[in-house]
Amino acid sequence: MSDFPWLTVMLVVPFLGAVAMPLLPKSLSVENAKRFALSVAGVELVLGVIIGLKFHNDGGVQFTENHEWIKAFGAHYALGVEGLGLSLVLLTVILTPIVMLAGWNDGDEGRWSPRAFFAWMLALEALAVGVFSATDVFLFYVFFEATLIPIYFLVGGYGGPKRAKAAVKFLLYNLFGGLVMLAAVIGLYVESAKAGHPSYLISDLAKLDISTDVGRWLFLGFMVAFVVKAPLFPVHTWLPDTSESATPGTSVLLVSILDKIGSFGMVRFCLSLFPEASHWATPAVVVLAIISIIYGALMAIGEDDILRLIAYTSVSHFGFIVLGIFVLNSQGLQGSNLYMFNHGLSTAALFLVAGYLIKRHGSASIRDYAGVEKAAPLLAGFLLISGLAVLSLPGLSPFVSEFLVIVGAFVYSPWAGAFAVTGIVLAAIYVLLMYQRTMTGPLREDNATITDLNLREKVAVVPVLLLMIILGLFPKPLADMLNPSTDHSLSQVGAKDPAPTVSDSAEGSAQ
Amino acid sequence: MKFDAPHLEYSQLAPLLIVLGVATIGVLVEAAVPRTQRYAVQVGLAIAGTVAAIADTIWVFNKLHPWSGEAKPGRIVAESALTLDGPAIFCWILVLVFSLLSILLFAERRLEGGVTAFAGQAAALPGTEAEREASTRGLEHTEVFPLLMFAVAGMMIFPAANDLITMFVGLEVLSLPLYLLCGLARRRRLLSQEAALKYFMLGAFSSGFFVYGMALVYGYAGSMQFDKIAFAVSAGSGSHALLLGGMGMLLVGLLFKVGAAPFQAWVPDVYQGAPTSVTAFMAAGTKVAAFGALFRLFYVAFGGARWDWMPVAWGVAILTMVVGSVMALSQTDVKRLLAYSSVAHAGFMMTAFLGARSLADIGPGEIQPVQAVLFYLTTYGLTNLAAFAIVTLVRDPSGEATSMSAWTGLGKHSPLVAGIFSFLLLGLAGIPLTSGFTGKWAVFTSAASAGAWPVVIVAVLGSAAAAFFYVRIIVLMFFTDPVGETSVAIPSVMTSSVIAIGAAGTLVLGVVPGPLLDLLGRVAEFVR
Amino acid sequence: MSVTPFIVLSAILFTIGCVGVLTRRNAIVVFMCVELMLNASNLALVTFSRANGNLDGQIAAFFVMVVAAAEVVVGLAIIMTIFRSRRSASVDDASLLKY
Amino acid sequence: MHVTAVQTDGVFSILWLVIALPALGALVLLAGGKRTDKWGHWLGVATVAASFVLSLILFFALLGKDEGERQYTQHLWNWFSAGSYSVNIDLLYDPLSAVFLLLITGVGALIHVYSVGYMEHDERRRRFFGYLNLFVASMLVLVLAADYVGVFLGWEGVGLASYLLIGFWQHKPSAAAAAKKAFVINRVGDIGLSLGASLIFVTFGSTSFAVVSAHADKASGATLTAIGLLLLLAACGKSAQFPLQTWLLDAMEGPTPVSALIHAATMVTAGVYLIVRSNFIFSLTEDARTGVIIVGTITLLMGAVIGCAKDDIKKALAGSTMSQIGYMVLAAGLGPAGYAFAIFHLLTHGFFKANMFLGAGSVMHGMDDDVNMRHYGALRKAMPITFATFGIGYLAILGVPPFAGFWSKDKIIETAFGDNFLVGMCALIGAGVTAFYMTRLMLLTFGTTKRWEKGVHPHESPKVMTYPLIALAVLSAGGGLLLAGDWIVDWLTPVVGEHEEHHLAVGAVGMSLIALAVVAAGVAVAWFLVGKRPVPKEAPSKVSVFTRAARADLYGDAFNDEVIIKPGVVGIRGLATVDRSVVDGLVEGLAVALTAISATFRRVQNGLVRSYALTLLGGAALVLLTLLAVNFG
Repeated sequence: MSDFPWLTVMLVVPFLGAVAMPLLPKSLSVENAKRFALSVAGVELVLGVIIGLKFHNDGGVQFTENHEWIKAFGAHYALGVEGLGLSLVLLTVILTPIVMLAGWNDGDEGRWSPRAFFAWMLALEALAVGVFSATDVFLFYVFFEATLIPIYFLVGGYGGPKRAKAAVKFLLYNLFGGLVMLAAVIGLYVESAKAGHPSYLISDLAKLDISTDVGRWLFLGFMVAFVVKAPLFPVHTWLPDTSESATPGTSVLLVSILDKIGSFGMVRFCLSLFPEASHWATPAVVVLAIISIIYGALMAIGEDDILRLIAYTSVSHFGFIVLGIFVLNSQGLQGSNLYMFNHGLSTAALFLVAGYLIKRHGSASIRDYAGVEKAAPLLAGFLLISGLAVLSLPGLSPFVSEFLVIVGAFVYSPWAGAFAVTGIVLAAIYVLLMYQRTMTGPLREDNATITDLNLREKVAVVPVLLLMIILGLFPKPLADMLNPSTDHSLSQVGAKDPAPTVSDSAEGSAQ
Repeated sequence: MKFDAPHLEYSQLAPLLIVLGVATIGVLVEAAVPRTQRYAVQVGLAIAGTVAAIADTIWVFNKLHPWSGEAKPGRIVAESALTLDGPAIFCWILVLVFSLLSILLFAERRLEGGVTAFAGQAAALPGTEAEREASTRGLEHTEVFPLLMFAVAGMMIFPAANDLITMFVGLEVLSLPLYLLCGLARRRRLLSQEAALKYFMLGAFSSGFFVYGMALVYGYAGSMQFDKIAFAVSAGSGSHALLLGGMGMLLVGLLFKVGAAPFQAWVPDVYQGAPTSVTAFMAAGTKVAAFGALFRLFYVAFGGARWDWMPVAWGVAILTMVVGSVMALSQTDVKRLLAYSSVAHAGFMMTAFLGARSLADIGPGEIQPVQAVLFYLTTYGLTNLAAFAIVTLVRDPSGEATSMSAWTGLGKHSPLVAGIFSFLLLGLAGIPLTSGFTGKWAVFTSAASAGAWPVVIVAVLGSAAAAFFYVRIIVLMFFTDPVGETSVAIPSVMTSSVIAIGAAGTLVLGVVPGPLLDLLGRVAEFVR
Repeated sequence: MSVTPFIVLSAILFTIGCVGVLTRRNAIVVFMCVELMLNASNLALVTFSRANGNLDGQIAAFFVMVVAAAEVVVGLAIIMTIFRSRRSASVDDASLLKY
Repeated sequence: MHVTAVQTDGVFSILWLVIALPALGALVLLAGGKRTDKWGHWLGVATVAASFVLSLILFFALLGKDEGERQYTQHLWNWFSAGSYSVNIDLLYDPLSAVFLLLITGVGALIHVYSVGYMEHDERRRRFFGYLNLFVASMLVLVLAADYVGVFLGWEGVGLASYLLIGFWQHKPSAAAAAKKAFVINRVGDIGLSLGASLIFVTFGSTSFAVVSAHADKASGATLTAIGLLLLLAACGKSAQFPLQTWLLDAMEGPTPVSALIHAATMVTAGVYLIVRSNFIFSLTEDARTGVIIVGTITLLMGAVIGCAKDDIKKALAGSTMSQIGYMVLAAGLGPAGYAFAIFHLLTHGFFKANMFLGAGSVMHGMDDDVNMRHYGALRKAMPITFATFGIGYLAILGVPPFAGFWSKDKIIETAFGDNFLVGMCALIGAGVTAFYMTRLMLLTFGTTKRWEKGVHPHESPKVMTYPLIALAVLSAGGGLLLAGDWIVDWLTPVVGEHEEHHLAVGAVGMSLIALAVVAAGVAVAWFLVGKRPVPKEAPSKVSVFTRAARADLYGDAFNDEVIIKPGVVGIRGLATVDRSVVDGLVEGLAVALTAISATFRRVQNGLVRSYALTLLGGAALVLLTLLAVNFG
């Protein structure tokens, strides 16, 4: 079955599910329609597990498909995943059903029917799978931009009071980034056409001999889009606004999955297609990333709206991810690759649990809560675990990635490491301050009615928490999947790890 | 003295002759057929004529063997007056298809309660007894169909012209009927008449420039024929100032028709005031004809002097995109907004114009400027026709409700129409998986290939700004609650099919643009 | 024969036409100014025809004249309707469509 | 010394179980929910007790080996790797971790038992035991890890447990705030550990003890100093050393067994452990050791001074803890001469301070959870067992022979004098102050007259609480035996290297006598100031500047407030404004500006056809001029 188009199937299944949603008979109850959507996501999850199991860690790009699409553009319908792509595809298929389950009733009060809500989510899942598995720049770009539309309607149709403005802001920021990237995509075509027959396949583009100046410009074009997407200071402001207005589930899909396109793109395109420019840009990007780490964390500390707070923590975390990528050594890059997955989990957990809380009391303001632990201990516990994951407590999965990034940054420059590491203190402050203010102290009177989690909510979040704990202590399956990917990226960008200052220790560890 | 009868390739010119013939017959029909039957006869005649012309054009097109790898370049016909090459014939097909769709819009009667959207009695004064009487008697001007056919003929001559005289004749033949059509709206007649006046005045003014430019170029090259002009340009003989002056003035005339800045002033007023179906036809058809002519004149005749006109073209492209995008930001009328959008799109198409390079520089399989612009014209025309068709559906008691405030909450009560319109807007904004994206990609690429990087940067930034106002309408329709008594009328199958074809085209050319692009890649070469 | 005087004359005529279009309010006069521009072109065409020694320019001049006549037909029709609706032939009065 | 351990075999392969048992206990208790309410606390006790038994078995097995073979490592699994960097979850069992295992599981088990009684009436007792088990497991990871990153895992694990337990009564805002403060300040320390580990990796290409110890001597002095100082920063956070000391006093918000176990006996000593464990680095860098000594000395004096002024019995003991850990850090900073004594004092302190904290808990238990010593007095009769055991702890901390503290503290003072007279003097003065505040505490609590509030009926605690007290009292009394025949020094030699002796002019015995005299002076001062006078029920407000400073924890919090927190809050508020108005405003402003430009230029489209003609003409002129300019310009 090696020729079986697994990725196409994974692309088509949720897409057909999304198309089918509005076509389901009107007599079908809303609940059953939601169940249908959930089962489609479930099938997708099974597919994801299957390709995860069939994947060979050292096998390079796998499940490849390649069909010519638009000959004149040199565009191909070409799919395939290596470790990083697969890990993010898996993240997508894991989180989508969880988000559906957790946000089961979030679509009920939207502008449109809950059916549409679930349909958009399935559409988004399909596009996300596409964007992480495209091996053709043009196809990637198409998916990249297309993902904006489901999110736009999910935010604009089902969010809070400021949703319309938030949706537009989200769209325009990302569209802006995307259009700048379009210029660079076009530039790649021009370069490719110069070299002979135009082709957008990454494998073909990587062979191009792009001149220094052109490479730098094109790199910048891609980078602008990715920096907006995986928001770094100073183009981050759309994220808190969007998260504030979107349903928590939407925010999860947005922050945990779609924003990863940015960091994923940096690894997949910036590093591999423009190695020279990547080296050239490193100092600036590192500085920007460090500013984002600290800035995002400080903003999170000062934030009263829980959802905005989480969004700012993500700005900080994306700072870490980008930092790890651009220090150009295996510790940093491997850390970032892991971070993309782990941040997806931890932020998803925090968004969902915070969403449970907000759903119960109707306010996202920290000021409106106190002592909730008394009324809903399990909710409090889950919030704490999620929070601890966000602050990268050892034993939970984000730690390994954050630690590696810090080590990588330190390898790059002790100063980078020293600045980045302040993020861990600030993270402790923003998480624990939020927890302290909402969950501890005497129970506020109007919080007494907050009920503890019900079975559905537990079932939705527990897998994420378990996954974080397991991957915290035993990240090997994930790390092994990502390691070849890391090595490959580094060899493409032509970076070598510096040797240790002393010792001939090649074995690296005890025994 | 001996007169030779001009040699005409009738079989190849047949599409043009069919259209002109149908137009003339249409005029006769007005005189001969009873008023009650005129509508049916005129519509039938126009549709039949257009379909026949399309079929014939495809037959002519086939003679270029465009489906094989070795496409023929085409030939010069009618005593060197017209060129029947790939771009020209493709423009014919486009113009004819767009006019067929426009005829369907023109013929729509359900929306106005049984009459067309054109004035019952153009001579009757607005607001008088005569007008009311014309209205109650259900009078309608069926002359619009022959007028449209004449305009179509002009649009076919314009991009196929091989000398300046023919080009000028084409220009006027396409313009004059349009001036009249603009003034024939049934509702809001003062606006309509004003649009006609403005279009006419400015159109005539710009024709003056065109003609004077023609004279200067003739003075420079000693001939009106493009190949001879090209020869003179490459030889470098004659007064360079004459050439520059002539080129500049011709450019003014053409850019006016295209609607490029700084010659765009008429576009918003005319698009807004004209009957919507006429606006749709103008936007789609005129653009094809004018860009076809612009490319032919400047690539074939002035190709050798491109270093002279390229800087101007850069400036015009940039200015047009900026003016179109920025001015649209503050518009409050949907038709006016679409007018500015059309200015912005003219700017995007101008970027392809900058892709002019010598053939040797174009790599195998690489996008060429003509290919790109023809593709863009196809996508833009289809999307635009459908969008204007939808504008005709959204109505309040006084007719079409084009004020944007009337569109709020449209998605609530008419999700299908609002949904399709949103899709079309996304197409105009150039979101992937719509034809707008592939089109933009093509024109920007051809500009980038020729090194016009600054223009491409402005173009993407302009696209971002443009996205802002398209999205604004989507927000208005979907994320705002409805106010007022706007309703969406149910059209007949004619308007519906225009919308369906436009939307389908927007989707199909967005997802599988390959075949059309490949086809254009084979034929998009001017015969010199 | 030097073409310069003729061309200068045609340029002057063209300019007068232009200026007239910009300054005159009455639609009919504006239109006449446009005709003046066309005729300036005709003069240039004929001059160049003579200078170049071929007839293309003169033929063109005829075409221009015919087209100008057609323009008159259409133009006067439009101006008439406007005049009848508004009781004014001033181009400045027709300014409902703006901004 | 080099870590050249061999793979575990035989009896040592049960090593992982020592951690796994309490971890399992924590998992069952925390995930099991209400079903485990009935028997959960006994499960908690059982897992730790079982771990203690295993630790004993391992200890005796290790004792049976030759001195050179007392290092075992157990490879569990590869944690993560990136490039050439690989971190394993490995356990290292050697004499140092062996004594820690016994201390943690032994004292831990006693405190678990004690807590069964202490927390009897708390409805969340099961969860308390879950947290305690979590703590024990994490602490065991900390001391067993064979890699700096492994240490980090335990390090943060105990931090988490400490956070959870300080904030156990989180309905009290003060407890919740204290918990957060502890965690955050510990995180500041973690900067040191993170960067330290990073620097170690950059230098050695690995963070495992084995590699680092094997190659430490090849690294440059500056690097080693930097590593040492970074590790010191980490130690300061965890062990409440200056300047990161402020959290410990607040941490007394937690239930008393927590204070005994975590904030006296085990967790707060992790910093000392880290320094001693890293002896292969500190031994090579005099500069870093100097830093350690300075930190230790400052803290031992600060803690002692703070202890003098506190009326809250637990806070007084907390000040004492700071001070005593200061002694340990000082000892560790003395290098090969002091490592063993640092650990020795750590052990004896673990015994007597746990003993006294539990005693304090017992007192509070009898006094309806009142912690103010001014409300105590003359409790010796009401609580004889508590008094007796507390008394032994008191004698031990004072350093009265033959109690445990005498042997351990004396050695530190002696070694300090051997290193530097000034440091020695500070240590000596510290001993005197210790005697003063401990005597004050004893007098206020058990001596003088009774000042109980109305309705308070002090009573002795149940057996489940007193038995652990007795056991700890025995250890406090006899802990000095560890030094018999220099056993502890020899035992630790494989880990910390050969012991260096300092010889003092006055001789060891002379030094002891001087120290005893200073202690006696401290006791006497306390007797005259506290014992001989009536004790007001309210703390007098007209007191000297020094007392006021000591009561305010020597302004550590005030400093943080003024210098870090207040400007921080202002700064963050300002930043939020900047984010809204400048960063976001620039982009939104661009949109607004574009719209404004658009609205302005809209006016140009004035509807007048002649003005359109003018633009057309202007455009034409522009086109022509450009064409000319390009060609002739």
